[in-house]
Amino acid sequence: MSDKYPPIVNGKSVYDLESGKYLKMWQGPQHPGVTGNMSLELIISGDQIVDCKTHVGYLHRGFEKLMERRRYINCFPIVCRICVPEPDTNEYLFAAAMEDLMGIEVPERAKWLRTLNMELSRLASFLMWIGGQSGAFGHGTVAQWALAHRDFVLDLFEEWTGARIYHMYTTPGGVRGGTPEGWDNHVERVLQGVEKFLTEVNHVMFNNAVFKSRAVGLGIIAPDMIDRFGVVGPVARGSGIVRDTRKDNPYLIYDQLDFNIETETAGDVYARAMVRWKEMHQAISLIRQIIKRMPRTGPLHITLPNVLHLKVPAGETYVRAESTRGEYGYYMVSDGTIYPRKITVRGPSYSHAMALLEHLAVGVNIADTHGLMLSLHTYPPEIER
Amino acid sequence: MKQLDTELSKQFTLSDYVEQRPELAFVTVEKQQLVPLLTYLRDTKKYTHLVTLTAVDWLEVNQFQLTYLLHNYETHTDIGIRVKLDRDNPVMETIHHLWEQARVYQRELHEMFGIDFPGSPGVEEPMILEGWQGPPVMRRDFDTAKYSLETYDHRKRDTREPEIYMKEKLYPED
Amino acid sequence: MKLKDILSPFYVWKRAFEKPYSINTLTELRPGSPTYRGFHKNDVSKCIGCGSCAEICQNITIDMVPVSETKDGDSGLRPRFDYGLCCWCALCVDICPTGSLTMSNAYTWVEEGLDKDVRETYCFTPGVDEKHWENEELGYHRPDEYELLHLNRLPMPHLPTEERITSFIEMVKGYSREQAVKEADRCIQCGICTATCPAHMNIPAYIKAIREDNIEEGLRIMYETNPLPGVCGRVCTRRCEDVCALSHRGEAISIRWLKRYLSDSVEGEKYNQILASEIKPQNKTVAIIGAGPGGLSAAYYLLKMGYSVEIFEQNKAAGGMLRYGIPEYRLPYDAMDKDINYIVSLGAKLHYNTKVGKDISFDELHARFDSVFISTGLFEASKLAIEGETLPGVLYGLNFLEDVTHGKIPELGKKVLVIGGGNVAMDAARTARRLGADVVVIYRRREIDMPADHEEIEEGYEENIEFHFQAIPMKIEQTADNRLEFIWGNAEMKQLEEGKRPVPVMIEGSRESIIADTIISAVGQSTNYHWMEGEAIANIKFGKWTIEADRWGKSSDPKVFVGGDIFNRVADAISAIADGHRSARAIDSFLQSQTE
Amino acid sequence: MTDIDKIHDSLEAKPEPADTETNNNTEREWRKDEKTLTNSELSLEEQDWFCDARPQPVKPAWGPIEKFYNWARSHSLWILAFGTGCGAIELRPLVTARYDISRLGMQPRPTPRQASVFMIGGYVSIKTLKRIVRSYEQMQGPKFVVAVCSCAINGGMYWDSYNTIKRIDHYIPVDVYVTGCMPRPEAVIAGFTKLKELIMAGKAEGQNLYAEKFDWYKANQKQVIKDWNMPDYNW
Repeated sequence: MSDKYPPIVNGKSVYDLESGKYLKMWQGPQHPGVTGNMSLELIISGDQIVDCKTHVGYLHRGFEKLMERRRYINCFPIVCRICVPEPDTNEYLFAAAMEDLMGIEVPERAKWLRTLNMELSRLASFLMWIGGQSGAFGHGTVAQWALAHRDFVLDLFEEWTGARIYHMYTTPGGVRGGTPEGWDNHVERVLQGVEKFLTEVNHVMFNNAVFKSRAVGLGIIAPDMIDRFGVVGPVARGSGIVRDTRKDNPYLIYDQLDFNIETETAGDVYARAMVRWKEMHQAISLIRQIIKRMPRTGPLHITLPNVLHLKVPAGETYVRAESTRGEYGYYMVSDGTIYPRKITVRGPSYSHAMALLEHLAVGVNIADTHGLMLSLHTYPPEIER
Repeated sequence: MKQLDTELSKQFTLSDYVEQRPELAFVTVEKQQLVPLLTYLRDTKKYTHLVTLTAVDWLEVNQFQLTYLLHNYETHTDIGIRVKLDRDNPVMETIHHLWEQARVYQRELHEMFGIDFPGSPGVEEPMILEGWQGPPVMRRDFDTAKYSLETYDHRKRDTREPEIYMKEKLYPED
Repeated sequence: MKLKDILSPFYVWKRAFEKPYSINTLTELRPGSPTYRGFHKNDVSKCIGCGSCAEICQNITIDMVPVSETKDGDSGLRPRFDYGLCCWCALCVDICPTGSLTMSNAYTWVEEGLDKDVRETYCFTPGVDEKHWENEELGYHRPDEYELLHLNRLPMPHLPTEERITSFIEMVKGYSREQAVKEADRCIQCGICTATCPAHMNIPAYIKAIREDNIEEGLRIMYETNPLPGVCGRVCTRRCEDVCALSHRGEAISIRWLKRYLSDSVEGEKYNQILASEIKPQNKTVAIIGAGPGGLSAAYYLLKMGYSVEIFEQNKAAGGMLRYGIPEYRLPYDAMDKDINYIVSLGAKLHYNTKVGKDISFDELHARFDSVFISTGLFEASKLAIEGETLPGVLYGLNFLEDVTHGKIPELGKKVLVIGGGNVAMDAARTARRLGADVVVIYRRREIDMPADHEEIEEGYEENIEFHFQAIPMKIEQTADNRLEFIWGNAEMKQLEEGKRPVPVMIEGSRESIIADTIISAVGQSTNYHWMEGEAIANIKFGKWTIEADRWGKSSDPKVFVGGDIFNRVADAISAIADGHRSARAIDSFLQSQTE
Repeated sequence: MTDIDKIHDSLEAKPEPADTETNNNTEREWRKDEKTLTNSELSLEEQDWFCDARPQPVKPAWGPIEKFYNWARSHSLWILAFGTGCGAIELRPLVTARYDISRLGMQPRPTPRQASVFMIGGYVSIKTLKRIVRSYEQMQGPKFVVAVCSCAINGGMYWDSYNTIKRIDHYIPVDVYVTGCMPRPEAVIAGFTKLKELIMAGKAEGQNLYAEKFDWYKANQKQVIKDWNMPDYNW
């Protein structure tokens, strides 16, 4: 066993491919198990991975560069494209960073709607994830259900915001409109469907001998690795770390909502999946709370100074929010002109997919790499932006 | 946060303290003192989480600003440490020994800004761009629109400014 | 491994008896939701081609292309969308100042791509190119609660009405710096106003200068096309505001007040320094007849071109109708003098109290100067042409205002009747009100037909001025107690000719009367050319009311140019200024051709 | 906006990319005939590993047979499961329960060897373009390309990005375009339906176009892919 792994010199594995003992294998970017576009350069010995290197950049569009030459209002349509399956966190954070620098307080009703938007989007993103996670372990049926339910959530978004994927709903200064009439009933119907689906997932996936035998004990993250690797969100909570931006640094109206931080202690793929499964229930509960309690009248939006030549006071700020993958943050620097000086997007996938995955993959069976990768819930477009 | 700044100022040369929000402050430190400061913050002050590491290009004063953003999970406060680098010779000490993910950030900064972090594993390897031959793209003197228009095939635009168009059409002689 | 874990997955079979998720037909499209951001629609009859959509679009999706059908206040351009660039963010819909741009809920557009460049195919002008979603009702419209533009102008502080009717202090207080910057910020910089302004002032540019708090630059921009900004900033008829893109859904930018703010923000002494430019002296002289806005404007630009200019004015001060026709509470003499003094300081030689034809002959001017610019203005009041017009106590608006300027305040009595609906009528009425009389305004047409400024009418109401509309004057009689009885007939509005404005027609047998102390008639002005005699006019062709001239003001005598109210028939200050500027350039090119 | 236009104006009409560069390698002189490729970017050793044949246009079979072929092709479109941009996010709903395009005889395939339809999902970065070219060339004929999203047509919202190409049809032939950002799954289905019609009519000849204008496509590809380290034709 011990001679299976190549020696490590200066933090790098040194292997001789000519020896015939190791094989280099690429997975992705064109690979059915890899979420989005990224690739893993695997060195395998037998069917075990001895070294892994993540390659990203297939989706690089240079958002941070593009935003430097766009007016603030024009950054608003572009930010949601940074993370395709969960765009609303980006929209909120961009708006929040701008509002923080300008010293603007958005109307109360807009805050509730923004929270609703974020939670609904979290739910959709989790459904997307469960589709991938189950598919990676061969449970295609669950993936079929999950994607269909996600589509029902997208229908809600379409009715509410006018688009399925890129909602462009949270604008700087507020939100872009109220909820349509009769929409609440549709939400409730979809939520009931998702709840039923989650029960089924529990039967079919979590209590499944195959899933258990593959996921339990796979990719264990010890609590001491959390800070060293900058692990956040459900991945950290799967290792028993009680942290959630929504509780720790409450934003919007999360301090008025009733929810607990969901954790598991095992730190493996199964535990992380369980955390997310619980968080889907949590999201459902939050959506119900918001719909029940949110104000139905009042302003939605405060008109900013003319957006065509809006200047944001010089300064820098960092705002964060909890996405499905964990802490998502925007670091915005303004130099007082109509263009942002620099906007840095701190996506949780960044540290998860690169440093952490490379570390965890070593020793894993090749067939389990996708399950492991999906349990970290990485979305490549937010890594490379 | 002010208290922390006062405390740190006893040991480190800090300047430009800005408290953006009660739980978020930014401060500039001398380049040589950065790693000791970060180590101190991480080990003594419980700023255990490296949120992000990024750079801002201040082309006008010929400086790069590196921002190390740290988070304290106990007090839930953030501190942003700014370091100014000379834009002509941007070299910075690596912090990959403090946080594992720092090497990825440093690799990205090396590629996007051309800032060097000697000793950081794999810092020289291209990360995002492939076969890029131009200058580091995130530098402000690289004009992406110009590059795009020159490199790729764009449909020729056919637009007019209302003001100029009306002048040409309605009162060309005035 | 537990047995449960092996059996549990078979739960999935339960689904076999449930309704499938799949949508029923794949070939029929589900419609997009009622607020779906689908393909664009444009109501071209509402669109004014302001280009705000193109301006806010980050993707250069929108090209402004010319169309054949245009209307007033319309640039003649329409947005053309390139669906190879669009991201359906709908910012263009949100910012559209007219609300003409919307989105349908259509979302399917498939093209085959092998044999053509689809980039051209995916370009279309909504509303012009016919598309199947043109009449789609549903789709994204800007929600009412959400607005990107500031539609309401900042209220301009006025003197309170009580104070106003007792004094001639300027009633408009003017914007402070904060207010002006805020008002300037509303501008979307489309530039439609520039084309509408007779002088084609670069309005967006000086509004931008205000926004950026660059007063000096703003002043320079204004002087490029208008040497009387302090005057125009107060009394301009501001047609620019009528076409302002923001006026379609809200209130126009206060362009006039912003201009006033700019000119008030700089002290008169600094003008020379700020507006300094290199002047190349020319060895030619120009005579200008009449120191009204037209003459002053021509003088300014000719002086800047290096010519020596002499102005002949029959009154004892410059300004023409600005001084003698507009009351002080609207245009204080200080503000006017600031503009005029700057022009004089450039070297204009003014001959006051000099009436051409009496004190100096036109022949002499024609012989002595290299060129002559005539801008005498409409100094004669039109007659009412009814019985009793010559009775004592019947005044003419123009003469009345002139007398007030000279300080000769006539005895008005308690009740004053003003006949007419133009700005002169309003000025006369409000001046009379300030002199303590009760004022009634009589006008032939309806209120909306009044040529006077809408604001002035409103302020007139505030000042308790009474209005009688659709009243056709019949005659004036002297009553037994030496007062005047004005008799009129009621009229109804009839559309006599298609496409023209309705005409008031007297209702048979109607007769109303009112008794007043003074009647001020302000039904129009005209001019005459009796002062022009001698050999010099041999080459000049006269029309019915005017001297015939081309659009540059050049008459049939190459040396003689005309401008101002006698030339353009619009008869407002800004048109006269524009004429002055235009003629100055024409004179320049004429004199240059003489030199060669 | 205006400064961009200035750049536009300053750029003269781009000349058509030149034909493939000729190989200066004298040792391999014998390779230089019309039917072979030079693979000049590869080392001599590697050149031996890869085939150097050019793609050849395929002639249609005898009338009714070809019609039958086309009918069969149009009813078994297998999509390459390669999400090249954000458009990929709508691929998943398409192939799962809600839209279930297996009812149209379509299904995702994990490898290019089994796929016949390549769905370009929006913007294409340079790094991905390299993989797209490779995957496309590896697909077995007859093969078709459907490009969805506005980014694939004219650059979309990344028109000024340094790292994305603006039009995909300069690099691989595209049979059907669907505009939208994102186009709804129904719109994508409409695109596939259109593709079916084209195949039935025998008009979806992108593969042959690629073979005919191979040098032009290759030159375009090499113009933007700066580190070309693969054979000229991967099959």
